[in-house]
Amino acid sequence: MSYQEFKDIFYNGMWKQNTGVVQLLGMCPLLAISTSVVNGVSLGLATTIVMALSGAAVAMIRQLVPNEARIPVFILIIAVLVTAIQYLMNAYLYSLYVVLGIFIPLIVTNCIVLARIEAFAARNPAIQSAFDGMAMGLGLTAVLAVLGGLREIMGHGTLLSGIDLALGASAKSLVITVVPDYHGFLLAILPPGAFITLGCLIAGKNWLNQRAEAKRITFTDAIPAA
Amino acid sequence: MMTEYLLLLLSAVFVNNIVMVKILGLCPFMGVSKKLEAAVGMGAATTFVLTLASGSSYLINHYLLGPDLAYLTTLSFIVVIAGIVQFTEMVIQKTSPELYQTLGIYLPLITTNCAVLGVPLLNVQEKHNFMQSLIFGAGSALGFTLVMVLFAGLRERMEGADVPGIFKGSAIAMVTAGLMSLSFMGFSGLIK
Amino acid sequence: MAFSPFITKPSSVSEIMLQVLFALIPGILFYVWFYGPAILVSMLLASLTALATEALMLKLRNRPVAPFLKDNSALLTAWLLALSIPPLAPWWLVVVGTMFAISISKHLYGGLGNNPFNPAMVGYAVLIISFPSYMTHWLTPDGLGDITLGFSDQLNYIFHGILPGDIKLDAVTMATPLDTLKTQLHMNGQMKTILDMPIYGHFAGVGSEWVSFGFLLGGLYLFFRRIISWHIPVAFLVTLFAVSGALHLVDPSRYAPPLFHWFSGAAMLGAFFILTDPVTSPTTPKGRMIFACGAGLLTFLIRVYGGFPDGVAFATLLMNISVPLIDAWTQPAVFGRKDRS
Amino acid sequence: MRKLYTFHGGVHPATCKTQSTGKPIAKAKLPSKLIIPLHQHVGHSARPVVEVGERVQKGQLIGRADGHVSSAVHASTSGTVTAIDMQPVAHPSGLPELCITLIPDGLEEWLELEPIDDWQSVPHTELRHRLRNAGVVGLGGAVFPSDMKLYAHKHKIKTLVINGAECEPYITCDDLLMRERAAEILAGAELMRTLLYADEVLIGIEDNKPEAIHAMRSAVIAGKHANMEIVAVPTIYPGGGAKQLIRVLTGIEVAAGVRSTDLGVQCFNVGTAYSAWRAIRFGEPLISRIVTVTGNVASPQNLETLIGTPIIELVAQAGALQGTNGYIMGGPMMGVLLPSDQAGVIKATNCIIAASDQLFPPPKTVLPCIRCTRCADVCPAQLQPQDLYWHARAKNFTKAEEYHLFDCIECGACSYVCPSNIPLVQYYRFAKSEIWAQQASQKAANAARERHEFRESRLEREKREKAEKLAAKEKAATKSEAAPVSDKPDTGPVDETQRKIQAAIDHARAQAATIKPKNTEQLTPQQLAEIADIEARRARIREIAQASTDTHTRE
Amino acid sequence: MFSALLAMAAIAITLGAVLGFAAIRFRVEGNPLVDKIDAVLPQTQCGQCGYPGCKPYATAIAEGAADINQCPPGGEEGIRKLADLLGMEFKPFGSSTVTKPKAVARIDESTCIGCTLCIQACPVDAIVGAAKQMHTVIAAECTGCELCLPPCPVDCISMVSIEESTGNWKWKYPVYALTPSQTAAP
Amino acid sequence: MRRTMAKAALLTALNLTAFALFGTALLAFIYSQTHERIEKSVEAEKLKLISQILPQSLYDNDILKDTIKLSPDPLLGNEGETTAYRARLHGRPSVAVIEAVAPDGYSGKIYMLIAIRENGELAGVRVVSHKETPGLGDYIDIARSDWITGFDGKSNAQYNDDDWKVKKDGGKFDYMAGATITPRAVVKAVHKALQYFALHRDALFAGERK
Ligand SMILES: Cc1cc2nc3c(=O)[nH]c(=O)nc-3n(C[C@H](O)[C@H](O)[C@H](O)COP(=O)(O)O)c2cc1C
Ligand SMILES: Cc1cc2nc3c(=O)[nH]c(=O)nc-3n(C[C@H](O)[C@H](O)[C@H](O)COP(=O)(O)O)c2cc1C
Ligand SMILES: Cc1cc2nc3c(=O)[nH]c(=O)nc-3n(C[C@H](O)[C@H](O)[C@H](O)COP(=O)(O)O)c2cc1C
Ligand SMILES: Cc1cc2nc3c(=O)[nH]c(=O)nc-3n(C[C@H](O)[C@H](O)[C@H](O)CO)c2cc1C
Ligand code: SF4
Ligand code: SF4
Ligand code: SF4
Ligand code: SF4
Ligand code: FES
Repeated sequence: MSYQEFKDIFYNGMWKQNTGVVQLLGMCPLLAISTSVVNGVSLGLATTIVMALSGAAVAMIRQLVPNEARIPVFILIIAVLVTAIQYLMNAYLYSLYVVLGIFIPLIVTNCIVLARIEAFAARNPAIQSAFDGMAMGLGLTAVLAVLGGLREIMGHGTLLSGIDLALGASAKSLVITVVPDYHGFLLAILPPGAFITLGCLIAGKNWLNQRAEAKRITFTDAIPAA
Repeated sequence: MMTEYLLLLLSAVFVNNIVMVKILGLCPFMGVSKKLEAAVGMGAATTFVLTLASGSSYLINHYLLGPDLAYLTTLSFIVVIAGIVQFTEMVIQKTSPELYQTLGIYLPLITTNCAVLGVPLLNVQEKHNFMQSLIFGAGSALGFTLVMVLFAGLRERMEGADVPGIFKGSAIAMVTAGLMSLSFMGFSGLIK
Repeated sequence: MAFSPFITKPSSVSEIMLQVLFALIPGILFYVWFYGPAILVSMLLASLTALATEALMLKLRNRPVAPFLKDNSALLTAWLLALSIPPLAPWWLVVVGTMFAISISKHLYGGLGNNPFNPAMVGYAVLIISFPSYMTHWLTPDGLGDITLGFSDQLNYIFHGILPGDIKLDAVTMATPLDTLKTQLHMNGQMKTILDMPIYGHFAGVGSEWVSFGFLLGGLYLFFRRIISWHIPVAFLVTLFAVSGALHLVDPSRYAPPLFHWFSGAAMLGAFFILTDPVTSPTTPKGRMIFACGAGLLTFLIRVYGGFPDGVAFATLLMNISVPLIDAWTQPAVFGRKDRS
Repeated sequence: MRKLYTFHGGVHPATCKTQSTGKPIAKAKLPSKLIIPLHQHVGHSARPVVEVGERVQKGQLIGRADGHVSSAVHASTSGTVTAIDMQPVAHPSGLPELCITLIPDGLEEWLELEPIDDWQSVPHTELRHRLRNAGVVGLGGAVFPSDMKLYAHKHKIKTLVINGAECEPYITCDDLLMRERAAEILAGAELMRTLLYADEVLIGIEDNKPEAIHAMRSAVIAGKHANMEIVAVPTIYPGGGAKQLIRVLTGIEVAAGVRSTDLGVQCFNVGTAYSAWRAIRFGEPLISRIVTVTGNVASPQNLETLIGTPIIELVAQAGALQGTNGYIMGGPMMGVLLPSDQAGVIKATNCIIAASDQLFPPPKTVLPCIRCTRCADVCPAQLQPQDLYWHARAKNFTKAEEYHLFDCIECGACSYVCPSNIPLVQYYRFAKSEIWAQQASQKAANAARERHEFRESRLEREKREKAEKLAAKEKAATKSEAAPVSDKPDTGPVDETQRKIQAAIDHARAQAATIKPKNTEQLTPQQLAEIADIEARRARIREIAQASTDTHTRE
Repeated sequence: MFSALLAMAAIAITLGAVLGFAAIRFRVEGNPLVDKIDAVLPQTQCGQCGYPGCKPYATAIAEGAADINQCPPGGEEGIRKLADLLGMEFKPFGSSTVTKPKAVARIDESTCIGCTLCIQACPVDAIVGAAKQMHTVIAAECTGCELCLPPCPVDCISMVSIEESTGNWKWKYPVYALTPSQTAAP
Repeated sequence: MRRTMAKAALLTALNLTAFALFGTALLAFIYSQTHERIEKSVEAEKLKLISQILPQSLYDNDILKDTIKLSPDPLLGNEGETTAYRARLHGRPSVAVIEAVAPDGYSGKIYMLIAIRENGELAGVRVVSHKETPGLGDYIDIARSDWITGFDGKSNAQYNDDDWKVKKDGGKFDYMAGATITPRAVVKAVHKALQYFALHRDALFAGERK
């Protein structure tokens, strides 16, 4: 697998086909859990792991599955992986599990995992599939982080609250109070706020794309006709 | 008894609407709501799957798994649901090719429509009996269909609106979903 | 002058909006009479914010600013929002609500005429969900409370959050009559004893029944000027009356009389000024009736069983969602197609 | 009193009619030239039948009706044809059309006409034929060939409605016509009644024209017309729309796409009735009409104008004033702003308004639709103009059609009341013409698909046949090889080559044969006509070519 | 452990059986969608979409192998119709696509040698004529696909664009000065 | 090759079964390896919550083992059986930790853990879960404010029935203006729990210790 191929897959996952703001898949956890940066990033990373592993697993066994049993088998693989990860974390990484615990089972039904498997892993070799899963997962994580950050600032006026749960009590000092004496704009952390903020993020991406497009055009226009 | 069931149904449709309040099932909600007909079709398909899934998952949980095998709940539910969806997909492809095409990638994704797994899991969590499970499943699906159809109506109208360029398409749809969910907060507290 | 018709009837959007603003005045006068001038401050604040936000959004959207600022619709949104916020609300509350209403719920959809949701009510809903405690502290009508705030004290509270001396906020504010009724019923109070409380007047709250009466007058003016049609106010008020009346007959100790519902909260304002917003309500006569009946029913349900003190705003928003479908399904028969389609 | 019905909506713009009713109808001066378009009616354009330089008489046929729906065009006066070319016409597009330019010789020398004294005894088909050849078309605005509207099965039609409503502001041509020539209008109505086998004739006139009503009533009595009634209808725009007038008079609603004759009514304009009568009784073709010249002119009045009179010359007669910035053909509600003041008056020209900023202020700022539904309140077609606008603006034509775009009669009442000053009708016209264009291209696509599929199947068949033939031949060949056919074995190779050559020739012939019939089977009449045309051209070319070679050989 | 295996095996066997059965029972032959798509395409048969004709392109769309924005003769309206039919988002033409104004072929009659090659090339039989005789394009039936241009040995065929006349004139989208971008709207 | 229906069904079934069995086996294995550790973690978590309202100095027994099931009682507001934990110091009963439900919160039930000393004094109260309005009614949650610690040390002996109300209604308990329904519900529920304790004190501590 060439460097370029890696780069394409990565760019695809992080920006061009970003699950959160372009494909609009896997939105339920995205909207439900992005109430703070820590929550968002934690879920994003957990999803990334599952996506990478399931991509690889499916790519390896895809030839063995008849068409009509395709979806059940794929989903079965995801479910097994997720449940296994959930139990393992619960047992051996308990403190992290407390933060992520409720989110992990949700990954099973995150559309994006199956969507990616169907669209990519079912047609590509294992390494690429694993990498694609990872890129897509990281793209999602990025959106989750931004969304979580925005909602946390607007809703509570803080950033990184709850980080102590993930990194231990000593991390408590990392919590940033962005706006002191903040009244708290509850809407931002409620479902409507989640939708509206994501809507604005999508618009933001459109804006960046538009700007890039405009730049590209003026650039090529500037080249004198040979 | 009857009132209790009725309240459960109404609560599932309006007060605890699966999409607007519980934030489940968003991908098809966003993806298949551009056209009214597609929204109705997706709603119908989901209602069928969700009701069936609620019933069968209750049976599996109650008679096959029991408390000892609780760790298989997710696994067995999702496999059964995937099977039901695959079956539905084949039937739709045969009987209504247009619907099949419109529902596109969302049809197999009913499997991962979080709502379809979420509702059976909620049934287990709330310790619903068989009848309650069915009603809750059907109610959630009806609520899903309802908001889908309303949302599709809004989106069709918005096609003609002078929406700022960068908000055209999914961005404004998101904002609309947000304002819908804001409105649905008005139901809160109606049925506790 | 390129296309026919080459003549037009003299009328304009800005004049229509102006008439509606004008029609609000009786209600506002009663408001000032009973609660003092604080509401005027909110209205001014909201108006300035609305105009500024409108201008900013128009600039961002690359649209001409002047003709739209002159259409008065932003002012109307501002006034209606200000009227539904407690007059003593801190200044930033008014500003946040108005900005949200104008920018998100109006201009993201393309501004005047394009928004599916009633901007003022979106503003109200956002505020009551985000800042419920500020949104439930209403001024006590003059003469009812122990203390009455002067204008400068009111200003001081609105802009600095300071009350004179050791007066507590609770001393000059109260829950609205609707809210109080609900709280008391929650505590197993009896309807009769509750309605005998000093805050209640002939039909509803001492002050608010007059304010509602003022809005009723203004609404009738709008009707006679043909700015609104009768369908929405009548269907809304009749539904509210019928449902509340029926339940009041069944159990007078738990359900308030229908006139109470008419003259408390935002019922009159809603019937004539909010639900009638042409942009966000159906356009067909039948559709308007369905829309308003639905809103009446929802208002009653939310008031009596729901989690919010008043249901008008949420009922409006919920019915706004269904407007496109209502419109589509109530298309009147076209000339010559009466029995065919 | 007859029971009158009402229709939904309608508006009451200022009528502005008194300016031009003060004077009787005058004859317009003979213009310096006449520009007569060959396409003044709905349907196919007429075919020119004169040549440049030809002298024509007044009333002479200069354009023959061509096709099923078409109408004839005549010389409005005697003179010389100086051009047959593309000229600006009274059409909103400003695009030129084929026109015949005629320089009058001032003699007004009539062609010999063929009057009919006793039209009752003439067969109906003959009457209709005469109307067609006289170029009689609807003068109420639609310019539909009248002979086509005058066809009905016996006892199918109950009511003939004659439209004298004239609801548009400014226009008074029908008013004056009714005041001055009532008897002839009624005679025309009688003729139409006969052709349609209709029972009653109802003549609707808006109650703001008491003189016309009086004149017409007197004429009914004087002419002893039975079962014919002059009905004063309320003044409301667009009460003169055929559908609206029919509704008011009979209660019948004619939807778009429905023929009114199927519901037992037919409607004609008073001017049409008058012209039809002149055409049958006196054999006069339609070469002039009454035109109201009003607006920013010194003496607004009605002029009996020859078809083809340049607008600018017509207005000059009413006294052109300073400040005129355009000419509207028709009324202010439905008329079109003429792109050129050089264009000639056509049969549809009922009124010319010289526009100025005082009369018609420039359009006001257009704001978005606020869904106030004032437009829906006044729409006589009971449409939801705001929805039509919403979809037309978004170019969502399917939706616009679903909301009955084609029931819109483009009356402009909606735009008139819109507080946002939206040019609503303009959007509807845009949407309609887009949809028509789409339908046309869809039709073309379907035809293309059919022909393509036909061709594919034909190629398939040919391939198969060829393969079969080849197989048969091979079979024959093997057979012949097996049997000792030849008694001259030495000539074998020669024979073989010859056979091969022959086969190639055969093959080529066969191929030519398959090509030849290609595209000459199953042709439509139009195609045949086109081919005939082409063949004629070829024959001519061949002749010329032949002639040149002939001369060469002779030398 | 054993009961777990048993339970899952039971579920899997039942489901698998049902699915396998359904796969055969509800097998779909052909794709009726192709005709629906084909009906929307302009039938120019020009091959600009990269497929040898409209039907093959329709098939490719139905199979998901082709995008909906590849047919220039169909115009944006065509894409919009396809998007509607398939429930997809409208997608403008790529920057490399050029849409030309509608045109028809015309044979210069004095140059034509009657070789019949153009007849064989025309996909919709819009050219008439016999061998060694002059050929003519029936303008009303010509789709403007330009397929007849290359085979002509004497280059006698040219494309003439269809000019606007009062017959095919269309009312323009209303433009008014005040809200410029509205006129540029959808 | 045309597959027969039966054959297809069988094939699919076998395939699915194979994967299902493999997955199940994997899960079962992981489960068997982890469930003991997990149970321990869960108990530790519960202990952490209880220890917030139950000072370490007051007990020396394994309270998670020393439990008793309480059947539904209007005074507790519970609908099903709940668990009470019993703390003992040197073998003598010291504190009972009981679960109580306030049914009339602003938006639903409020679940609480109430620790009551053997003498009827409150050792502490915590809200375990609630659906009160964030930013308004949620000040009962220790994460938002320490309002709930106001119950520490209160008892029925100290306050009479009229004192068990929020100050606005003439009682002794604080509240936040604009949200009195929530504290009313909590105060009422705590008051009732104390009454329950008074009635069932002996039964609560009865039974063998483990
Ligand atoms: C959407 C909306 C909600 C309102 N909510 C209430 C409310 O909950 N209760 C109420 O009495 N007044 C409410 N009002 C304000 C009333 O219109 C009026 O201003 C009020 O009756 C003032 O008197 P009060 O403080 O005695 O209620 C609301 C207004 C609007 C527009
Ligand atoms: C809005 C509208 C108004 C019209 N007003 C008149 C009118 O006032 N007088 C009239 O004769 N025709 C009027 N017409 C034309 C009639 O609809 C109809 O075409 C005509 O009466 C038929 O007669 P004809 O074939 O003789 O023209 C109007 C049409 C429309 C759409
Ligand atoms: C959206 C909303 C949410 C509310 N949530 C709560 C709540 O969670 N707890 C509460 O006690 N009151 C809540 N209230 C306030 C009550 O409606 C009521 O006004 C208040 O409890 C009466 O308190 P007071 O007597 O201090 O005025 C809420 C009000 C609104 C509008
Ligand atoms: C009768 C009438 C009622 C209106 N009601 C409202 C309203 O309730 N809320 C609001 O924001 N604007 C209202 N408007 C103003 C305007 O229609 C509104 O701002 C649009 O929704 C903006 O697009 C009203 C206008 C009229 C004419
Ligand atoms: S009159 Fe104008 S503003 Fe009013 S609904 Fe009709 S189009 Fe819209
Ligand atoms: S122009 Fe059309 S839509 Fe407008 S009022 Fe007339 S008929 Fe109705
Ligand atoms: S580009 Fe369009 S018209 Fe041409 S062949 Fe392809 S589908 Fe047909
Ligand atoms: S004549 Fe030429 S351009 Fe026209 S359809 Fe035939 S091949 Fe195409
Ligand atoms: S993540 Fe919930 S439906 Fe896709």
